[in-house]
Amino acid sequence: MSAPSPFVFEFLIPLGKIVAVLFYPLVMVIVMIWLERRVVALIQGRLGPNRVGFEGVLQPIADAVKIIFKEDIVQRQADRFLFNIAPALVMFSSLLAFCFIPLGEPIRIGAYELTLWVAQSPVGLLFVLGMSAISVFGVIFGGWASNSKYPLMGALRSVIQVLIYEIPIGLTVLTVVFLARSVDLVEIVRAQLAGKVWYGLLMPVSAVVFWISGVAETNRAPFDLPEAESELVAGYHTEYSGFKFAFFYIADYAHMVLVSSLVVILFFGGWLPPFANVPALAFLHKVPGFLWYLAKIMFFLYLYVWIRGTLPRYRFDELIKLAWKWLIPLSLANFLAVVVLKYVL
Amino acid sequence: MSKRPPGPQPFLLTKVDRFITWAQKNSFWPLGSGLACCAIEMIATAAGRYDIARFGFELFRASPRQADLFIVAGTVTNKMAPIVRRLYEQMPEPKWVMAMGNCAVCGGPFPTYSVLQGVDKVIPVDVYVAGCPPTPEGLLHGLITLQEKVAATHPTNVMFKRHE
Amino acid sequence: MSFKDLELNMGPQHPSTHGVLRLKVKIDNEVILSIEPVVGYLHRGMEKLWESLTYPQIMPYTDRLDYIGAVANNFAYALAVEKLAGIEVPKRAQYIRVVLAELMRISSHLAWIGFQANDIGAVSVLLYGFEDREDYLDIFEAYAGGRLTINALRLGGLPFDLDADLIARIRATLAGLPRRLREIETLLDENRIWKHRTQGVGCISAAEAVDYGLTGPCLRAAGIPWDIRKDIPYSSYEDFEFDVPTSDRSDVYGRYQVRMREIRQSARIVTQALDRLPAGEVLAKVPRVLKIPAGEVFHTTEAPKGELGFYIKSNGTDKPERIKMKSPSFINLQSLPLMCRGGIFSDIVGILGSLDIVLGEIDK
Amino acid sequence: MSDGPTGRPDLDAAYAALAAHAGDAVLGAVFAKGELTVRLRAAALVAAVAFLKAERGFAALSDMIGLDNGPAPGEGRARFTVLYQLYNRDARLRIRLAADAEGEALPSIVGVHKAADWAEREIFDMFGLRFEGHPDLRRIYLDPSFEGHPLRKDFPLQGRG
Repeated sequence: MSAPSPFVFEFLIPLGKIVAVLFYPLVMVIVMIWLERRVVALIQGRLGPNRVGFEGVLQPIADAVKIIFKEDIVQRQADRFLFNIAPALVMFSSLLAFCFIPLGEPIRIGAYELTLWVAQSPVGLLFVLGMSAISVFGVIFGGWASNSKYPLMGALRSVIQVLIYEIPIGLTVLTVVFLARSVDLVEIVRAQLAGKVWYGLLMPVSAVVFWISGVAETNRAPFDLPEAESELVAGYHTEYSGFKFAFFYIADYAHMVLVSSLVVILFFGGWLPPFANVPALAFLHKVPGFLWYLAKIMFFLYLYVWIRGTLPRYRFDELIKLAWKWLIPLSLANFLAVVVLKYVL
Repeated sequence: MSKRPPGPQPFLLTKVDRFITWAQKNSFWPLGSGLACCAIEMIATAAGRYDIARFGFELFRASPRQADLFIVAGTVTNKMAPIVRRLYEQMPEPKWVMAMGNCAVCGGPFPTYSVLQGVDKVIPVDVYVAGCPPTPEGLLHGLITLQEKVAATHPTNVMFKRHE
Repeated sequence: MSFKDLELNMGPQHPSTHGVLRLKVKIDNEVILSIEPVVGYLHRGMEKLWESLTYPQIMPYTDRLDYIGAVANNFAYALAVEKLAGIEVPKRAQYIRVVLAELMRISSHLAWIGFQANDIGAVSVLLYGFEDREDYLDIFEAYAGGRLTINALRLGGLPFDLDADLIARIRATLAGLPRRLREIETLLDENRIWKHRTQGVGCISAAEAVDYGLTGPCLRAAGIPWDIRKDIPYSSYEDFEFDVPTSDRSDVYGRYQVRMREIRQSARIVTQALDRLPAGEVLAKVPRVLKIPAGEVFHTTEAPKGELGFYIKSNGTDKPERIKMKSPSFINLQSLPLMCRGGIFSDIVGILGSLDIVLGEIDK
Repeated sequence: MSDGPTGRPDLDAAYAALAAHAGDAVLGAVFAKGELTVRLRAAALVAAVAFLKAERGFAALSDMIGLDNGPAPGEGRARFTVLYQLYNRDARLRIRLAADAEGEALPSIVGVHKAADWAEREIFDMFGLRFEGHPDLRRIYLDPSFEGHPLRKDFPLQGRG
């Protein structure tokens, strides 16, 4: 058997991975939409979609196909260029961030080492955070270009919310970077293996603050003010229809998957099984790391749905108060405590 | 929908039609618009006992731009009629309208100076559901009837302008 | 880009205006500068229509005024006509009317808690409220055959008697009520976000509440224990023991507390009425063509939304000369701008929800 | 037993005080079905309502009712009458004031009872009665372009046109 040509290694496999990275979040989004509708229904004492396909699993597909064949309306007073580019910006910035999300340790196939990420960068974490912050441009472009009042208010709320909650996110991420001594997502997970403990258990405050801020960044309940239905109709995407609206809709869920992935990687050991260093539990390593990773992010995605099914919505001033009065001081104090303890111990 | 083209429908397009209508009929996103009494029964249909979500119709959209189905639930007055019309026009094609309740069907028990005698005077209606108000079962029956209607359409005719 | 003096138009098609209400809102960033409710999008001309109908024909139309509490409207109308025509309603019918009206009050308040929570973002509570409400709709369906607009009363009494099966069913439903209410209260009472959104929001002083003519739970939440069932009793309400819940908070949370307690008091009244149900007829002798001598009457009752009254002027024929309905929502809605002053845009929906308006009876 | 029009001492006392205050503006009083109706001259209406609110505890306006006595109401009768339902909650008393509109206009009582704001707009909309001194007298239910006033007896039920 001859070794595959470099063409395969240099071109085909990366291409395959890029396609996979495009589809993995989309598949997760479909799963997430179905999960959300079923779980919220169960919380509310209903059944949820169960007619289309087995237990309604084809429901998101039917929705997607339908929405592709919907008319695309660009109203006359809209700024056409920005109106068209906004959904794409939101969608692709959240999909692009997935390039740097590692799904597991490299797999050896003969002499070739197949890495489970598209790109590994020494500044991967910064890139992911940056990309997720870029999507807010799409939101404000969309809100502004619609030239309508509710979308504009929704977009402004969204920008303020994302900007404020970037601060606690940055501060909590710093603690992780500080312990792992790396900004590379792969190295951060490895450092948790070497350090014998998940950072979420070591620094629970960081994990909780990051998660709350992450929920706020994704504009989800109880922080779903930018699209608060009872106030702002549909928020920044009020004027969008058809496929462009689908982009916003999908990006919303992709963003949730991204935040869940980040929580898992930064605080809950990525693809590592629980208690990775306990010899008695070594058999847990037999399960592929990818599955551990999936199970963990499913837990956090479920948490999103659970919160949505339970809590009312924050008011705008309370939302800002929560960030300035609680999360930012807390994350600052937490950061100082980590630094001090690290040097004292 | 358009007039049927002459001759039989090509095989491939029939398959595509079936696929598209399958998606469309299983994913009506209703416009969250309630006018009067019937709106309460519409909400009751979304609640646990009747659960409209089983069919995938629970995503009541607040914005008409994202809705497929306009359930006119209640009395349409002359003051409200222009707004109903505008909401209909804001919805993207393909779109469907259900007149829920006797008021929307024909003005119901209000033959007065301020009530529009049937919403079909301002927008085209696909399905009429009688009742004052219709029970949730009635609303669901109307939706299933609409599903049958959508399943018999040929979206590709519109797309490829295959009508004369 | 400035947000000073931005004018927003909420409704008549808006997810949280409870039907077809339109609010013209002026905001400075998120702070409300002024707010003006515009009504009339559901004006069906009922009062004009009634002048061409006979007295019994009008009864079904009253169902469609406050369509969440249909029996309460029937009740007020029937009492007004009976007072004008001098019809004596049998004691048993009076008791059963109280049972039906109080069950309707429970179901109306359950729907209200759902809407209110939904406006504030707790979608699940909407569905809990509606799920619990179904049990009461079942009772009405078993009694009169309809779910929402049931035309449950007749002039002079009732169309049907309560049978033992139905009484047992009502008792069973009420037995499950405290648990259902606790479920909702667990989600809301001590919820930080819920408290933030409701406490200190939509305040109105007792003096202002009287001046603006507030009635019902909104007035009682301002600390004034005014309940027509207690103060000017009708239909044998004086026979029953019940408290008039009040709150001195006078904000959205206060109105929430008052309504939750009222549900329990209503259950108490129903239980008493079923325990002491007198024997006898349920329908008085009323002539088939009811002609009422010239006269006028104004009779008010305590409906779920507040003081619901009918003014009827007769002219000796079988049709009324004029009927005017005093709708609680119409008067209560007037105070919305006052309650919203200095508030934040998001508060509007919460305050509007706490008023518990129904456009059907506002616009008539 | 009181010798006033109602036979109820508290209501009679209120009526006597009103009669003393308004003087010859009181045109008459009717007691029927347990309800006291006091007919007043339109000119004295605001003062009477304010007096009842300030001195006799009738602090709540329950409702305002417009009446159309027909296009030809007869000798000495005005076409439009407005009824005011007032509450004294502490004493549990109800009183009804009636005022005939002279020239399709009446003084507004919004200055006394805020609750009268929309009620007067409603009567304006339905009957075309103007309320002098109302801050913002517009149609409330019907569209501004609507012609006619539906609750007038000569307005057809199904509208004109």
